[in-house]
Amino acid sequence: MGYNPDKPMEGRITDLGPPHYAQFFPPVIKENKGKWLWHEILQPGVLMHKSETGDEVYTVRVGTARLMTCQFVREICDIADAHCDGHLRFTTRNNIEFMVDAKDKVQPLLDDLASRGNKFPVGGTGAGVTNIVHTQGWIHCHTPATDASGPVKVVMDELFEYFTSMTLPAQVRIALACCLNMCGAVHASDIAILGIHRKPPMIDHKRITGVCELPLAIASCPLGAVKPAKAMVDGEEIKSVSVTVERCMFCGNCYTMCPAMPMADPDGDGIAILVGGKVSNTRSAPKFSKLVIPFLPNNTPLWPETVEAVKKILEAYAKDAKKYERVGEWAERIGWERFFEKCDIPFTEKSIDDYRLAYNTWRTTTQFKFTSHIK
Amino acid sequence: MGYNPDKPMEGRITDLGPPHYAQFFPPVIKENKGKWLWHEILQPGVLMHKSETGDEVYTVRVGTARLMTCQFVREICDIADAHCDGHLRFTTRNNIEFMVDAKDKVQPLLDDLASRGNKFPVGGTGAGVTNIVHTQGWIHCHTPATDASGPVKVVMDELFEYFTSMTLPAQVRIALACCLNMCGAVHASDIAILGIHRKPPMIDHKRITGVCELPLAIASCPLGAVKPAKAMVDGEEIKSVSVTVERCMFCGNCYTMCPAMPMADPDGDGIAILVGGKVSNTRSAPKFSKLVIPFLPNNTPLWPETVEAVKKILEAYAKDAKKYERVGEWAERIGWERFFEKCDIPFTEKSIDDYRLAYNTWRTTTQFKFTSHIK
Amino acid sequence: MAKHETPLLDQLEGGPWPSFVSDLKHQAETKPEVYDILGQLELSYKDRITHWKHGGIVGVFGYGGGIVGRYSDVPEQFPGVEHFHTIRVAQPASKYYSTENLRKLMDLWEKHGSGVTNMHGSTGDIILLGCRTEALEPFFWDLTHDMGQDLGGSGSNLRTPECCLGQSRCEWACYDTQETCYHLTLHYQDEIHRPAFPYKFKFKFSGCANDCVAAIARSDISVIGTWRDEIRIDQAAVKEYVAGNYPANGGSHSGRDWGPFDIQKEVIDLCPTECMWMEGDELKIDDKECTRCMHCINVMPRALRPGADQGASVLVGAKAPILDGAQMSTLIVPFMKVEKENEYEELIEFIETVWDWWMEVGKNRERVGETMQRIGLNNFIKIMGLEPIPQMIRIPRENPYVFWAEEEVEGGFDRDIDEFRARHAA
Amino acid sequence: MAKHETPLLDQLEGGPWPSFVSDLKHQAETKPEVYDILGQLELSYKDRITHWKHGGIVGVFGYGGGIVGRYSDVPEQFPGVEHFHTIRVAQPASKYYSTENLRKLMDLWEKHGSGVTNMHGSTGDIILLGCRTEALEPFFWDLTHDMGQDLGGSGSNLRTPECCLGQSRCEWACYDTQETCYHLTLHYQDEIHRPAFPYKFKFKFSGCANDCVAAIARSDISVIGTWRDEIRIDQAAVKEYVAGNYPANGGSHSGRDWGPFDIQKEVIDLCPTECMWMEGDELKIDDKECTRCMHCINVMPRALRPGADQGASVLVGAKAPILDGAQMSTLIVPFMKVEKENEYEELIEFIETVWDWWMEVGKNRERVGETMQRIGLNNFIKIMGLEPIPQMIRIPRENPYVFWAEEEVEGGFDRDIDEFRARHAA
Amino acid sequence: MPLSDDELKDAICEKAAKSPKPQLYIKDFYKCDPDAKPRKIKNVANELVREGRLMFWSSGSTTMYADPSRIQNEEKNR
Ligand code: SRM
Ligand code: SRM
Ligand code: SRM
Ligand code: SRM
Ligand code: SF4
Ligand code: SF4
Ligand code: SF4
Ligand code: SF4
Ligand code: SF4
Ligand code: SF4
Ligand code: SF4
Ligand code: SF4
Repeated sequence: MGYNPDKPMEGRITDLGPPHYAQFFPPVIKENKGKWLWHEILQPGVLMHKSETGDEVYTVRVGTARLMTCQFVREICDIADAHCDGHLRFTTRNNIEFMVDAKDKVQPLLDDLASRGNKFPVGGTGAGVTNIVHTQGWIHCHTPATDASGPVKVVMDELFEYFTSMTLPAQVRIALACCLNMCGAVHASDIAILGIHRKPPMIDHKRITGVCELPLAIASCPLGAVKPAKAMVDGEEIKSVSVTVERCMFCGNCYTMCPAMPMADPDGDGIAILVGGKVSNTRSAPKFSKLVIPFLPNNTPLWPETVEAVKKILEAYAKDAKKYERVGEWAERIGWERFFEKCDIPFTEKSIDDYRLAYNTWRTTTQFKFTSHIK
Repeated sequence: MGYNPDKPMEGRITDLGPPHYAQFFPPVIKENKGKWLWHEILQPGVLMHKSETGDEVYTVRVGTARLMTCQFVREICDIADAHCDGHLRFTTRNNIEFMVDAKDKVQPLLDDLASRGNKFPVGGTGAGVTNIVHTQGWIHCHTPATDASGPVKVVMDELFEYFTSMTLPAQVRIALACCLNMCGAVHASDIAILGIHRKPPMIDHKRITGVCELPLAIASCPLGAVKPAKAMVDGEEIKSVSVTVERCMFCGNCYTMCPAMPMADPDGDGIAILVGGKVSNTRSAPKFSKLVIPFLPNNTPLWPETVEAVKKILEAYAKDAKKYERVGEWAERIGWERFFEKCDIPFTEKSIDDYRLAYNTWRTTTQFKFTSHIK
Repeated sequence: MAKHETPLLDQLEGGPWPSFVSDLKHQAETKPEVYDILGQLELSYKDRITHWKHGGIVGVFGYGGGIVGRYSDVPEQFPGVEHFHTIRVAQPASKYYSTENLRKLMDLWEKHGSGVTNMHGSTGDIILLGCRTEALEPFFWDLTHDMGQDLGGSGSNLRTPECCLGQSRCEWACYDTQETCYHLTLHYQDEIHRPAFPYKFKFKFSGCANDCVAAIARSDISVIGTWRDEIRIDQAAVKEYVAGNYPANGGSHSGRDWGPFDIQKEVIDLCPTECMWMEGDELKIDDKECTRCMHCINVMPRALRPGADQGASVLVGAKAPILDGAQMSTLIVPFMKVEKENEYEELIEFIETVWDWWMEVGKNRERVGETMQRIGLNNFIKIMGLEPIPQMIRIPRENPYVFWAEEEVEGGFDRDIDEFRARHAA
Repeated sequence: MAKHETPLLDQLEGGPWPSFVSDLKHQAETKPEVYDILGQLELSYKDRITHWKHGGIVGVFGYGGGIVGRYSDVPEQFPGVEHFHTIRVAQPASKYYSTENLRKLMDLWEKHGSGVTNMHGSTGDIILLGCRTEALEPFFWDLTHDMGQDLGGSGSNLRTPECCLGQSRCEWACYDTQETCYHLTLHYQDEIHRPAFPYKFKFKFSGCANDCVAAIARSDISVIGTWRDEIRIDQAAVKEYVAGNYPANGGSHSGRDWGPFDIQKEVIDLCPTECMWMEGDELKIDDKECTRCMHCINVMPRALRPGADQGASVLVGAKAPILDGAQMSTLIVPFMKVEKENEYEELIEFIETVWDWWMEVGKNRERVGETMQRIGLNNFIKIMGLEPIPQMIRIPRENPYVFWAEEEVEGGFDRDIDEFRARHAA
Repeated sequence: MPLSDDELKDAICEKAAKSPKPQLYIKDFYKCDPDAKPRKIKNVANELVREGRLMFWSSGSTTMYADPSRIQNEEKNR
């Protein structure tokens, strides 16, 4: 049996929801849920959790590209079958976790993983760089200003040693989003790679009537840059819209609401770098990321400028920050003027807020440092 | 000769500006300007400054009501003539400073001051309460929601021991303004006493035509609560305005612009208490004061509720804060929830910002303390 | 579908990090349409621009969420990706799998779709990338009938809820994030599958303030574990840490020589509330000043544990920047018991109070955090039937612009100007 | 004018703080109109409301500032205060007086006015409270002719500038606040006396970051002293402090027993930049990390002094809350030499650049800080002809909403949709 | 008086058929019965989808309802 297009409603099942998680627990997890006492990271990528029952679970964390094929998932399953009684999990940052219930099962697992080329890097724990939370990019989305999988690959290639080691002052969370929608946590990451548009939308007058509701397109613009307008299409006057380009801040919301307003452009699009966000409530409150490099070009396929920028920030931080200090905590301690200097990032007016609530970001104290910015 | 109303322009002099300050310097100041090395507060209200020339100047600081008569100023002059070679100064907070150039001249000066009743209290230095910066109130202004001189007198009477001693964790700057215009530094004071209106303006349709430009009155309202309207005056329809009372936040700007919109009211008006502001850039950046008690009545002539509120806050602070910690620094360290508890101030929704930029004041972290507020 | 030249993408096959290009190429050997994925992506790399059209109507019958429509803008060149819709399959809470389940799902996806996935999407779903319109219903049939699984959310729906792994493998979880997530996901199947709201709505559940699922930054309702009694201290273990016998921060920093462990510098001085101190070799905590930030517990996991009277803080309103700027969630209920015993009654009541109001007053495409901003926190608190408490704010207001209601003011707002003028000449 | 009963005010004659009521009563004995001041104030205390009318047009010929008109709304009861205008007399910089000067002024004021003053107004002027309209010109004549003094500012004028006492009696002043204040006051007499601006404009000058004239909170242009070399340390004096021989903070805390001085706790740990430490018994400062907050210098005035290469930071835009909320001044020029030698050329140029722009684009009743907010800091920086530097901001922007100018973007903004569609099917 | 389910269904269908906008947000249907709670409107609209009298349209981020004859159909536009 299967779907019968002639009787679509017959035998239809809906609203099942996800399967109950517990059926997928490895036995050691099932038996010790809620009983864990403490944990230790034995080596980069290998965690041990101790239960009050005396049980131990050893977790091996493995980086992935997130974009993966059925073939690849089957290979993961092969590994889990061979070592983990057919169980595994994915983390909230797209790593795989293979769990075993005894220490002596760890090394065979690690050896197996290592034997498979660059497919299963072990790491991503503790004071290092873990996987980059990211989005679709050119592989699937309609609004990206950059690719996702490609930049992630080249950045992780470059930062690989930080994935497989724990030498940083604290965990560093990198995220990438391919447009201002920021699917993910770019707005609250230690280092964020953000696709940005820099050209206002075009208007496809020929298509707009069919695909767009003009009032929605007009209302979509937070700055009121989209206005009703007339246009000539094939000699006929039609209702359309126009964009006041000086008011456009390239947010892309008009395109989201109206397919006849495409924005993407090979030269206009590129990457901005934001830093200093965090999510956890440890020590300091969660923080938003701050824009420090306004634009880097989409130099495919290796995005060298982006790779270099991320690396430079990471290494300046690694060198200078105190133990436990997240990137944002470090920048605040040393002062943002010093941050720009230490990271060797030219300061531009683009880092000065001019959106709503901007006054709150101005410096209303005499406290500042004499950096190279003061001539 | 003098002013001749028949020839007003004859012999007229303008734009002289203030006299040059240096002519009023006591000799020891004149000779040592720019040469001072260090200072010490010898006792509350008595400062000694040491010059690199070896000279010393002894300053005796005396509190005043600020509102003072010619008679009173002459009495000050008598003292300065007797002890200070005919020189004196006023501070930026309305205290008088008598300066002498030798230590042995201090005690006779202090004795003289003490002999004059409660007129010349010595103090206001160091970690204490100095004079209250304040405004006109009912003695002169047209927009006050409370008096100035009266509340200052009763609060200073109550806090007098803190004026004449240096027992607080840090300096505590109190300010009073009789309306939201905040003439002074209420918006940046450790403790601020603020006159507030709570009734929307009345509209004097009979007068409005003559005294008001309606467009200005309408434009004056930051919330757009003032609208054009018609009114009947003596059977005739005239152009006037109306106020949407639900939108009014009692800022008084309409009355500033239009005398036909009086706001003051015996029951509506009263006092709000704000705390935690500071001006100096020491340790932490300057801070705005925060509203913690939204309303206390104008119970003339002794404003007992206001006096009690200020004293309670001051004493909770005195008891709990660390050395050097200003009121706002203390509140931030212990957390505002704890501040309300320690000061025994009921928390009301009025302390929750709902003006522009308000989101910035919301608590966007899981960090909080379990105080009595959590039931 | 034939192979395309991919000189640009080929450069992404080297390097130590797993290569999605190599993986796709491998899959293409058995699923030739994947050559067109590679081909179109190569074209994007050449043109430096996306080649996908704006999404549109596709879905399975009766569902308003779970599928995102996608078409190629160069379908002639790459017919294999002409239709390339994504399917969001609801993931099991915290993403544990049996290989059996995963293999079955992969078989199904190879059968109906492109054979390419994201494990997982940013919201947490299993993302199946690339399906033709006509294959959607058959896939859905098999997913429900053969696997007993279902789609997740998209559009103006409740989105698939997500949680940290919580008690399943973490010693710090203050409530059962998985069970809560599962329960609410099932409870709100209708809201997940059928648009009910002015805009998207997200739940995320973290077991403690470390917030491993980034709830405070990414979810309209963020439920984050905490406790209200005392941090449990094992003083013997404290001594071991001080002696350097246990690695600080569970070994997180072991890759670098940071010198010997210094409890004063690494724990006490970094406590944001300054509520810790040593008394001899005993660590003391003034728990009533502690804001449960987790730092000390993170650093000394064998010595310190969250208190035993556990629950969660509930925060509301996080979102990405579109339109008016990003928001973190705001603390609304400092402490709530989150328990299966009463079927999460309190939490459900809270959620539905939010929804009932937001469905009514939220504007189209206005996230709940933006609606909160628009009406003000005070009004939101009133709507929620809560008392205003200082825990909801970071600082009291800095402006004097208080709105007073007429009934709060003696004598009300109405006054007689003539009477006033009798006492005050104009 | 006769005495009035003042039972309410009489209650303000006790207590240790000087009583303005007693003082007024005393003055009334020789200036009977002061009885009416007391009388009307008593009525206000009874009615709990002001009895002054909205101010009105009064002034001296050719001046648009310096006088604030005021009339009683109960003139029949209190004819002595029927007219009760204030006169703002420009104070000498930092308010030093000779008794000769003060006595003369008092004589003049008793002759022409009520005999009541504020020493001083919140902006810094000598405030003479209560003058009849017809006495204004005669008073002004005498003030200018007999005393060589002048009025201060009011209205949409430059307001009377004000300064801390600076080098005259303070060891920390990094420039001559008095001379600067005096010079600019004379330089801008026209702006002080004749309305030139959309709204009021204030200058205040503090010699260091302690900001004893509250410039950063109260002035449209705040000039605050600082230095750019190293804090001058006298290590011998440091030792005296450590030994407890010199009182901490110049004796400010001597009224309470805070225990022995602890340089670590009281100085080093409170330094906001953590740039201080002890090396043996020497105090070390990493001056390039110091933000010159003054704390350490305040605490150890005999050991530490500001650096020798001195100047000022210039900040712009402070104001009280009307209308859109209070503002502190924003750092615009981190360091400027402020010197009489070149007649304050740099500062004057700065001021006039601000004015030229603000007089053009500022709306009526819009303070310069509000105009800055309206056009954005970036535009303001451009208008000032300055380079954007991170010292101007507290934090970089948290939103991604950058405005790009067409010329910054390769290929500009104009694109051809048909060409686009040729490569991207709709 | 709130409308009955059937009355509400008809009101919603009529709105979907006649509104100048071919595709509507759920909120646009609220006016069909001002007395009904939003959830009720939603449930009825979804019922109409099941009955085939309305269809969903989604951009991925936002979902709308439309009369099947008026819906913007990418498949057909191609
Ligand atoms: C597996 C995972 C949860 C899951 O459900 O999948 C997880 C697991 C653990 N986290 Fe986490 N965290 C996980 C995502 C996160 C996130 C979310 C994110 O990054 O998107 C955060 C918030 C990030 C942020 O603040 O920006 C997060 C902030 C923390 C922290 C706080 C660190 C800090 O000082 O700010 C800790 C405590 C620590 O590491 O000391 C922590 C600690 C832990 C512990 C030690 C908890 C435990 O006792 O088992 C786990 C191993 C830590 C490690 O990897 O070093 N976990 N953790 C996630 C692994 C992601 C990955 O594959 O790399
Ligand atoms: C006389 C006066 C300047 C003047 O031109 O008149 C002055 C004089 C001194 N101030 Fe001040 N300050 C004066 C108003 C201010 C103000 C302005 C105000 O209060 O409106 C402030 C900013 C207040 C604020 O931050 O809210 C101010 C913040 C300071 C500070 C910073 C303290 C802090 O930690 O925040 C110091 C340093 C200290 O006291 O350690 C200071 C230090 C000093 C020193 C020690 C400077 C010196 O070396 O001579 C002077 C004596 C201090 C004392 O009274 O204990 N002065 N001082 C003002 C006296 C006002 C009065 O009569 O009470
Ligand atoms: C697939 C996914 C990215 C990914 O590669 O993982 C995704 C993809 C899209 N997101 Fe997202 N969002 C995805 C998680 C998120 C997240 C993260 C999260 O949920 O934790 C966010 C930030 C959190 C939040 O909700 O604020 C997010 C914030 C947005 C926004 C901005 C919303 C805002 O209020 O600021 C949009 C724009 C919109 O709704 O119009 C958006 C819109 C979109 C659309 C539907 C594009 C659009 O303009 O309509 C994308 C469809 C891409 C495609 O071709 O499939 N997506 N989106 C994620 C969903 C997968 C899943 O179900 O697991
Ligand atoms: C006399 C004085 C108060 C005092 O008792 O000392 C005063 C009195 C008035 N101020 Fe003020 N202001 C006085 C210093 C201030 C200060 C303090 C300062 O200059 O350092 C401020 C806060 C700083 C600032 O400028 O922002 C101040 C902020 C205001 C405001 C609010 C301005 C704003 O932008 O927020 C107004 C309202 C207005 O301009 O419409 C105002 C308006 C007024 C008016 C003219 C009333 C009005 O609505 O038109 C008051 C006249 C009272 C009267 O009857 O004489 N006054 N005013 C001060 C001037 C004396 C002097 O020249 O020395
Ligand atoms: S971030 Fe933008 S471009 Fe990337 S997947 Fe999300 S919506 Fe699409
Ligand atoms: S991109 Fe954003 S700012 Fe620009 S026109 Fe479109 S909606 Fe408006
Ligand atoms: S604060 Fe208000 S009432 Fe008081 S003097 Fe200033 S303007 Fe007048
Ligand atoms: S008091 Fe303020 S808010 Fe109220 S009507 Fe007048 S201007 Fe508007
Ligand atoms: S959020 Fe807390 S409970 Fe959940 S996995 Fe992270 S550390 Fe553990
Ligand atoms: S949890 Fe945080 S606040 Fe509480 S004691 Fe530990 S470090 Fe301090
Ligand atoms: S501001 Fe600085 S220089 Fe001026 S008096 Fe105060 S401490 Fe001295
Ligand atoms: S002036 Fe302030 S920042 Fe500089 S060393 Fe002293 S305490 Fe530290």
